[in-house]
Parts: sequence; structure tokens; C-alpha cells
Amino acid sequence: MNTSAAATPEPTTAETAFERPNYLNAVYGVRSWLLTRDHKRIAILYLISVTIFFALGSLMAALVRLELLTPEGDLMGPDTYNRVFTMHGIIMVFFFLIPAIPAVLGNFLVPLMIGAKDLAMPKLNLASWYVYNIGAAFTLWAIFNGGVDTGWTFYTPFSTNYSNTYVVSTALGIFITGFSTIFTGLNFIVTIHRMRAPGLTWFRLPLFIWSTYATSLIVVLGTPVIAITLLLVGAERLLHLGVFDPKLGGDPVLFQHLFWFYSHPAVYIMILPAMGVISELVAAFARKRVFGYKFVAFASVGIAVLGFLVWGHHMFVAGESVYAATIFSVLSMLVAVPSAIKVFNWTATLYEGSISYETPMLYALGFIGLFTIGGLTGVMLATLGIDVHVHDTYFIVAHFHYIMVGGTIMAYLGGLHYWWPKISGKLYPNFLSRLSALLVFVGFNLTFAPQFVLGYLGMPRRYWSYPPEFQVLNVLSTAGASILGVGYMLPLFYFIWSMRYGRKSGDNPWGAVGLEWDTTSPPPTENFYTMPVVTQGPYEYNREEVHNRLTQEAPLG
Amino acid sequence: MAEHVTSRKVYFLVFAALIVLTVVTWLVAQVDLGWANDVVALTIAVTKAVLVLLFFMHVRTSTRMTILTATAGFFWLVILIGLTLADYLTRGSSWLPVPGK
Amino acid sequence: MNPQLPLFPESASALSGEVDLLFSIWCVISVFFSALIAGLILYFMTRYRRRHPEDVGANERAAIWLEVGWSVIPLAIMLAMFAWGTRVFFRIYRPPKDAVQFSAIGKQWMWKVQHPGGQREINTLHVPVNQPIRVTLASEDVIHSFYIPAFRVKQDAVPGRETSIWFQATKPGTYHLFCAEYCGTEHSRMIGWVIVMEPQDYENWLAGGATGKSMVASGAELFQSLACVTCHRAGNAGDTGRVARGPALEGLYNRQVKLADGRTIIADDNYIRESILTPTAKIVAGWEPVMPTFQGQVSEEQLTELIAYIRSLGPAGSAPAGGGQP
Amino acid sequence: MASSPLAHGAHHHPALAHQFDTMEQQKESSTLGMWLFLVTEIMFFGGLFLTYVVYRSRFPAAFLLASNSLNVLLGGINTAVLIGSSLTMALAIWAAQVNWRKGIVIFLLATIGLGSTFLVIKGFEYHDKFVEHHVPGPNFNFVEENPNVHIRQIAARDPNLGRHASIFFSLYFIMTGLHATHMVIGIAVLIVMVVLSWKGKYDARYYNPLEMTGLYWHFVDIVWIFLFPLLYLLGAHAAR
Repeated sequence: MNTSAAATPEPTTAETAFERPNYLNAVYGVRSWLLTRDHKRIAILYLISVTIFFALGSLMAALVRLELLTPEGDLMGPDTYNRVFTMHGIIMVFFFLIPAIPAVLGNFLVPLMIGAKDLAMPKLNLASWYVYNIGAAFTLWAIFNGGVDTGWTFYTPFSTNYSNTYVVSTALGIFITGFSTIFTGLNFIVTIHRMRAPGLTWFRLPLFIWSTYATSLIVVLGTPVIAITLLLVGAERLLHLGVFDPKLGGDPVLFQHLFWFYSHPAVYIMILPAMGVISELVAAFARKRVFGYKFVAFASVGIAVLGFLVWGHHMFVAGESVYAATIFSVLSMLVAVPSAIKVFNWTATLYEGSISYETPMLYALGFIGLFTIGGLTGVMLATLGIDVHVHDTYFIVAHFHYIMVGGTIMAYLGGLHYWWPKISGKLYPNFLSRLSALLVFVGFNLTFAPQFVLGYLGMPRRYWSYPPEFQVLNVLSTAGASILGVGYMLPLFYFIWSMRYGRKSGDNPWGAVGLEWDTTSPPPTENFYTMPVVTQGPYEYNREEVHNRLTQEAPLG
Repeated sequence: MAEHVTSRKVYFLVFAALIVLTVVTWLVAQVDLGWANDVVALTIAVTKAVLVLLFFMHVRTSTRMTILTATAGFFWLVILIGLTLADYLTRGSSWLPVPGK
Repeated sequence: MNPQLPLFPESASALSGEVDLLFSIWCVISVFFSALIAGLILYFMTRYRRRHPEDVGANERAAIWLEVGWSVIPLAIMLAMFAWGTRVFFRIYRPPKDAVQFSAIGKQWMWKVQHPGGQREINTLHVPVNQPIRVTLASEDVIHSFYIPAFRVKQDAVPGRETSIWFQATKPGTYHLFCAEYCGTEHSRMIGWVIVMEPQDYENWLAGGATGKSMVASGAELFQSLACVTCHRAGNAGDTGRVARGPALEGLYNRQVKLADGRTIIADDNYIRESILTPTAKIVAGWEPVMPTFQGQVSEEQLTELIAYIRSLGPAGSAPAGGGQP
Repeated sequence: MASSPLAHGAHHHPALAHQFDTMEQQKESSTLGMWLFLVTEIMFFGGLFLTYVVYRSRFPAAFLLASNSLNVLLGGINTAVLIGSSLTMALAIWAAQVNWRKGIVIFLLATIGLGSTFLVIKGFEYHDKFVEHHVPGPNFNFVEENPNVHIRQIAARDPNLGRHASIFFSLYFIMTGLHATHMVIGIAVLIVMVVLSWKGKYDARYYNPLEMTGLYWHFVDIVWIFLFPLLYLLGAHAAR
């Protein structure tokens, strides 16, 4: 993506990067942040909110793992444990994994990567952050008043008739936060369609834009269905408008259909942006075009579409008809093919590349390995014969943690490390960041690999106390969780540290190719000094001017 | 920005058609045709909806992108209802012996 | 495996072997592909590591056959495993004809198990070895899930509906019984044991244990006390001059029944259960919808006993089978 | 709907937002944005239509009798009122396109009037339902107090008739209630539009927000076009 217009007023040496006005020092004061319409500042606001909720969710996870150290529940009562694991699920799914990459990295990078001054609807973007916080306020209020004990899935008739916890206020919190995701998704689709730089055709778009676009399709098409489902649960609890009540003839399995129609595409909302980040990282650190660009791009859209046809595989033993289970099982096999295509294409990209082992690349390679295991165990679960045995056991818990923690969080951290110089203009300590990547990888595997074994042994999920023979594996898992916790703490500290004391990174520390790297780091409020014109496809490393620039600036790694 | 302006006459024609169709669907509903009642009611409702979409919402004169978005919306609704009914219709009836469920 | 650290569950039912085989083949495939990916990554990382800061990667040559290859081959493997998995699934959910009827009712935080002979147990299930057993599940409050890991079977007990599962224990022993669907505070306490015994020990246990009347016998008793017999008489008007006002029920179970509105349905458990609770739902062709409802007059256990009795009624003419299966 | 008129260079129309290059791009972006929002609304109501389809297939008799007790006349009038309000909304946009500023205000006020009429009629219906104890909840009573002898006969044989009817009424109140809420929001937006049109903000060169309000209003009309036959006409043929 070479751009003739990359010539900024004066040469971009590291020192002068800070004197020139950029989006951080353009305006000061709390009002300038709380009422900003700049997509970059809104991304930073989201970064703060999302990190707070990640910390809260991780705290709940730590409590769960501590509780499971011993077979008899002796750290807390069964009620407390049920609320803790429910809150772990709700906070992680709705308040961290779904907004994280789109709202933080997507908000910051989409306009930069397509050469636009800002998103199509900046005011809607700011509204999205406020709506997220209002929804979060309801949920936090519920947590501090005792939380909810229905599991993040809110299955009826337990959530409607038998739970006397704060179900309605938590459901309302998720309902409102759902709108913040819809606003962001809607904003991205309109921006990507209508505000690309001249010459930037669809097949010259970076793959991160393709996957953010596909994610936004799922958000717009799926989120309203969980909104109406939670509304129905609220209506049944508050107004006795019993639609799922078996005593009135209601069918709890219908709730599961409505819930999983959104919640399965939601797991693709969580993984697709991560795949986009990995495509960028692999291309940047192998300095090579992604192998089979069109296949990877269409694989994202394919996942978005097929993702809507497979939700029934969550209900194989829930009373669904045997024939519907067969239909959903074969469709679930189909949806795994695009993911396989992506993994093979990333691996093929490394062939004849010039690979460096910067922290983002360590996270990316970790992602590919763990996502492969997550994906393969997922296909095992889609096989009917096995799912009957392992449904609702720790095998399922391990599978989706391999995808969400091994996949989405690894990619989120990799993306943060890769674009941190662009966001803050500073570099983070090299050794500590590689150590954090290693700790996360080791800690993660030690936490969740034993849970596969526990799952096949038959230990059910959401158990406060379990039979003694499962204890050794649970202790291993808790040990892994502590290493993982340390691995996540490190970036929090050295990122904040780097804001103040980090070395200045210059405009393009990795020597990467991309519209977002053609502007200064941190970029000006209007993103580009002169609007870029695009004449090349993405990831064109093998060119004359790129070579000169690399030799001249001698980038890292 | 003087792109296509739909004339008043067209709007009144569409309005009349909608009113007529409402009366028709009301009349047809008075007669017990068994399951045919639903088919007729739905086709009339869909025609009325298409009339509103094309003329009142200017889909007829808008970009391909808008048409694609509208059809995608209704198509996903069909996925939601269709695949869920795949479960309800095969839960056990005479023509489909269901083992044990 | 030492009991402190089991790594693989016991395989104690007719189907558990095949489920384990299906799972093991998938594990082999997964290990192969994971090793392939990880190996390629490690090799490429060392072979093409960046030697000079300004090195760039070579332009790749598009390879359509490669792309098609790694789409079609995984799909083929997955479809094959799907077919095998579905075959196992249908065998898990199609009980053999000679299966013995048990019933388990999930209630917030206990399993109430009932033997065909009427014996009742809480959270434990004594079963004879090598005998196919069909457990019909019902729930009195929220969704529970009847799960026996050693037999590789699980089925949700959905309130308002009757679901069922079958298994055939092949090894005597004591196996875990779990509730797998989250159901509230004591979800993790709603567990118990399945005790598989030799047939002889099972008989002794049956004899020794609380041998209440058999389900079929108490069903027959109910059939009289609730005056069902006044309409559903064995043999029609001929012998008593009065016209029977309800269809004969002999040999009804699992037979095609033609309904008033033209549909034909199979008289399975759900049909009998529904006809007792809401008679007008499926009226038999040629009969008046005069049957009153028994909703609220018949408890869950009595309903199961009535259904067991109707199930046990052989073809017309043979005396109603009082004894029923063991 | 980023329509804040930022003064941005002389030759630009005052209503062009800074991140857009041309008015055309801004109009197409807001139209696409609005249609995407309507897709979320389709899926939002779609969940309810699915619930309706599933439960009607499970309890056809109860749904038929329950639907029979609805006032089809009021429903029919409401449908005509709403179609009328769609007409006036379309004419408001037509008035903007032909630069007839007073016409915009007239037609918008007509739309608000018709919309309010719809809500008033809906209020009467809800009141009737409340009086007849057909609102699901503690004092829901469809069978015992029902003047229709026919219903009591059927109920004698099917005790669940009352319960299954309560599911129909739950769906009726949720669907029409959600639709009425969307009407209230639509009327609020229309009032803002009237104020801005009165100040002369919209003319042939810039009437984007009007177009967006029109799209929203027509969509709410389409939802009612489907609700009317499904809820009201379902039992019309059954003996009263």
C-alpha cells in the first residue's frame, strides 16, 4: 500500500514525532476525552473500560479455580459459587470478548487502514461507548447486590421461575450493551462501504478490515435476537407474560433455540476479529503477502454466513429432535472448513518469509497452535456420538476456552503489542513482553489441557463440589491459572509504564507496510496530513521503496 | 440533488391499493379455508409490505446496496424460523417414527 | 490407572466401546493435524528466520490446488466422522424392543428412580447386567440432565415433556450418576450411583428391597379406581348390550391410530400421556370427544403407572397382563 | 445521521459533516446506516414471530379461540390509520423534494396525528382486555368468566385451554406493546422533525433526516401489516 502522499511536512525522526500535533496532544482536559468524536480517543476509552471488565472477570475466574482446588466446596457456599461462575461468564462474554477487538483495535484502526478521516458516524461511535457503560452500570449494580445465579446462558424455566437473584437487571444490562455492539458494527459496515480512500478496492483491503466487516455483519444480524430473548425473560419475570413457562405449555427448548441463534454467531464475533489481527501480524513479521489472500478474505465472510446455521449443536441432548440434531451436526462440519483454510493459509504464509520473533509474532504463532486444537476439539463436539457423552462437561469448558482465551485473548494481546507504538508512539520493554507471551502460553496450556481429560472422564460443568478422583487434574488446572494470571498482569504494567518512560518508537518501528503505518505515530486527529491514494494491494513488501526505507530506518527485529 | 422524485399520484395509488388489500384480507378471513387461510393472509401481507418497501421507502429507486441489505434482513429471518421449525416439525409424528425421544 | 488419577473413564455399556473408538480416531486425527501445523511453523520459523533487519519475504506463487486440497480433505474427513457419529447417535436413541422400563423423575436436587416392579429409590439405580434398560425421564421443576459417564449416555429431563434414554450395562460395578444441566444451588449434589449387579444378586435385592406393587399392577388398579374401564372396556358392546364409549386399549401401544382430523399417529408414551391429560388434543376417528380430563387428578408417578399398564395390555382377548416384565 | 451542520469551508453545504467528502457520500452513508438498523429491527421482531409460529402450531385451538376474543374492527381501523400515516409521511418527503417547506410541516403533523390516533385506539383495546381479565397474570381468566358458551364447552374437555390462551395473550401484549413503543419513539422523532422543518432546515438540497424518519416509520407500518392478520384475523371465521 505505497502511497505517493506519504510525505509529511518534515522528516519524521523519533524526537520531532512529539512536537507535531497528534490526537493525544491536540486537546487536553477531561471534557476533551469524555465528549470526543475522534475514533482514536474513543478506542482508548474503550480500552480502559474493557480492561476494567477483563480484570473483574479474571478475578471471578480466579475464585472459581481456587474453589475447585478441593473436591468439597469449602472456599464458598454453593450459592456464592453459582453466582461467581455466572458472573465470570457474563462479564467475560458480553463485556470483554465481544467488544474487545472490534471496539478497541477496530475503532482505532478501521479509519486508518482505509484512509478515512474518521468513522461514518462519530457521534454514534461516542454514543456506543456511553451505552456500553450504562449497560455495564446495570450489571455492576446487580453484581454488588448479589449477582445472578443462572449461568451466562439464562436457561428457562430456572431463570424465569426458580431463580430469585437479579436476573432482570443483569438481562437489562446485557440488553443495553448489545446496542453498543450494534452501533459499532453498523458504523464499521457503513464506513468500510462508503469511506475507503480513492483506489482502495475491496481486494486491496487489509484482511483485518475483511474480518471486522464480517464480524459487523454477524453483530447486525444476530444481536437483536438475544435482545428480544432477554426481553421475553424479563417480561415473564416481571409481567407474568409467561412464554417459556412449561406449566402454561411453554417450551424451554424454544428459549434455547432463540438464545443459541445469537450466542453461536457470538462466538464467531469473538474469534473473527482475532483472525483478522493474526493475518496482519503474520504478514507483518514474515514480511510477505498472506498466502491465498482471497481465500482468507472470503473465509471470513463464509464463517459469518455459515455461523448462523449451526446453533443446534448446543442442544443435541436438550430434547431437540434427532433429525434436527443430524442437520445441525452436518452444518457444523461445514462451518469448520473456512477456519481450517485460514490456519493452513497462515502457516503457508511463513514459507519463504523473513520471520522475526517480536512479541506480537510470538502471540500470533501461539494463537495458530492453540486455535488449531480448539477448532479440532470443536469438530469432535459436532460429532453426535461424542457430544452425547461430553456435553455439559469440562471437555466443553476446555474447548471454548481454547478458542476464546487461546484464540481471542492471545490475538488481542498480540494486536495491542503490534499497534501499541502506533497508539502511543512509545515502545514497551522487549524482554518483559516476550516473557509475558511465554507465561501466557505455558499458563494457558497447563490450565485447560487437564480439563479435556476431566471432561472425557465425565466431570460435569458448573459443579461446586466434585467426586474426589478428579482432584489432581483440578489442582493442575488451578496451578496453570495462577501462571496465566501473572502472564496477563505483565502487559498491564509495562504498557502503562511505557506511556511515561518508554523509548519513542518513531512512525514505523516494525518496518511494516500499511496505510496505518504510512502516517505518523501517534497519528494526527485527521489521521493523514494529505489524504492517501492507494495504488497497490496490501502487504507489498517485495518492492524497491520498501527496501530503501527498511535499510534507511533499520527497524527493530 | 434532484434525483428521482416519485409523483404524488403514485403515492395515492399505493395508498388505495393498501387499503383495498386490507379489506380483502379481512373478507377472506371470514371464510374458514383451513390452512389456506394462513397462506392467503401471508401472501396479502407480503404484497402490502413489498408495496410499502418499493414505493414509500423508495427501494425501487435506491442503490443495489440498500436492496441487498433489505433482502438479507428478511432472508436471515427465514433462516431463524426455518431451521427452528426443522426441529419442531420432526419431533415425532406419524410419518417420522422417532426412536425414544 | 491408579484411583487417584484416572485418565480415561470406565467403559461399562454396550455402546461405550464404540463411542470411545469414535473419540480415539478423532484424537488421532487431531494430533496428526496439530503436529503437522506446529511442525511446519517451527520448521519455517527456523529455516526462514530474518537474518538482516532489511530482509523481506519472497512473493508467494498462488497455488489453487493447495487451497482446494486443504478445504476438500478436511471436509471429507469431517463428513466421514459425521456419518459414523450419527450412526452411533441413532443407536444411542433407539431402544431395543425388549428394554425394561424404568422411570427417573428429576426434582430439584434429587433423582427419584422407579423400577418396573414399583420399587422406588432416590439417587441410586440398581440394574441387572446385560439387560437393555430404558429410562423415561421427566422433571418436576427445571431442566435436569440424566448422565451416566461410564455408559456414555446423557439426556435432559425437560419439564412438561417425557424424554428417554437407554443403556445396557456390560460390567457389574458402581458407576457415577450425575445431573449435567445446571439446575440451581445443589446442582452438584444431585448425584448418585448406578449399581450394576448380576441377575441373581438383582433378584435378591429386588426380593429383599422394598418390593412395592409392580408398576403395571398399580396401573391396573388405577384403571379401575379412576373408572377408565367404564368406557374403555375389554371387548365391545356385544357382551353387555351397552355400547362402549371409548376406543379399546388392548394392543394399542405403538400401533397406528387414525385421528378424527385425518392424521394418523403412533400411539407412543407421549400420545397416551397427552390423551389422559388433554383428551381432545388427538381424538380417535369415529369416537365422540366425551372423555373428561384427568389433569390434576393424576400425579406424575400414577401417570407413569397408568401408561405402563396400558403398554402392558396385549392384543384383544388376552387377559390384561398383571405381572408385566420382571 | 451525522447531520450536525459544521461550517466547513465556503463551498460545502452547511450540513456536510467533516468526515465526508460530498453530500452524496453522506446521504448514501446515512441511508445504508438506517437500512442496517432496520435489519436489526427485522431480527428483533423476528424472534417474536418465531415464538408465535411455534406456539400456534402447538396450540391451534387455544390460539383460534383467544384470537376470536380480539376486537377485529378496532384492529382494522388501526391498520387503515397506520397506512394513512405512511401516506402522509411519504408526502412529507415529497414536499421536501419539491421545496414546499410549509407542506413538510403539514404532512408531518398529519403523520403525528394519525400515529396518535393509532395509539389511542390501541389504548381502548388494552382497556377492554384489562376489563375482561385477559391480561396474563394473577387475575387472568379466559375460561370461567367468558361470556362465550362455546369456549366453556371446549374448556370442559381441555383444561389447558386457559393456560394455552394465556400464552396467546402474552404474545399479543408483547408484540403489540413492542410495536406501540416503537410508535411512541417514532412520534417523538417526528416532533423533532416538525420543529426543525418549521425552522426551515430542510429543502430539496438537504432532507436526509426526513428520509431516515420516513424509513423508520414505514418499517413500523410494515410490522403492523404482519401483526394484524396473524393476531386479529386468525380466528375471524370461527363462530362468535
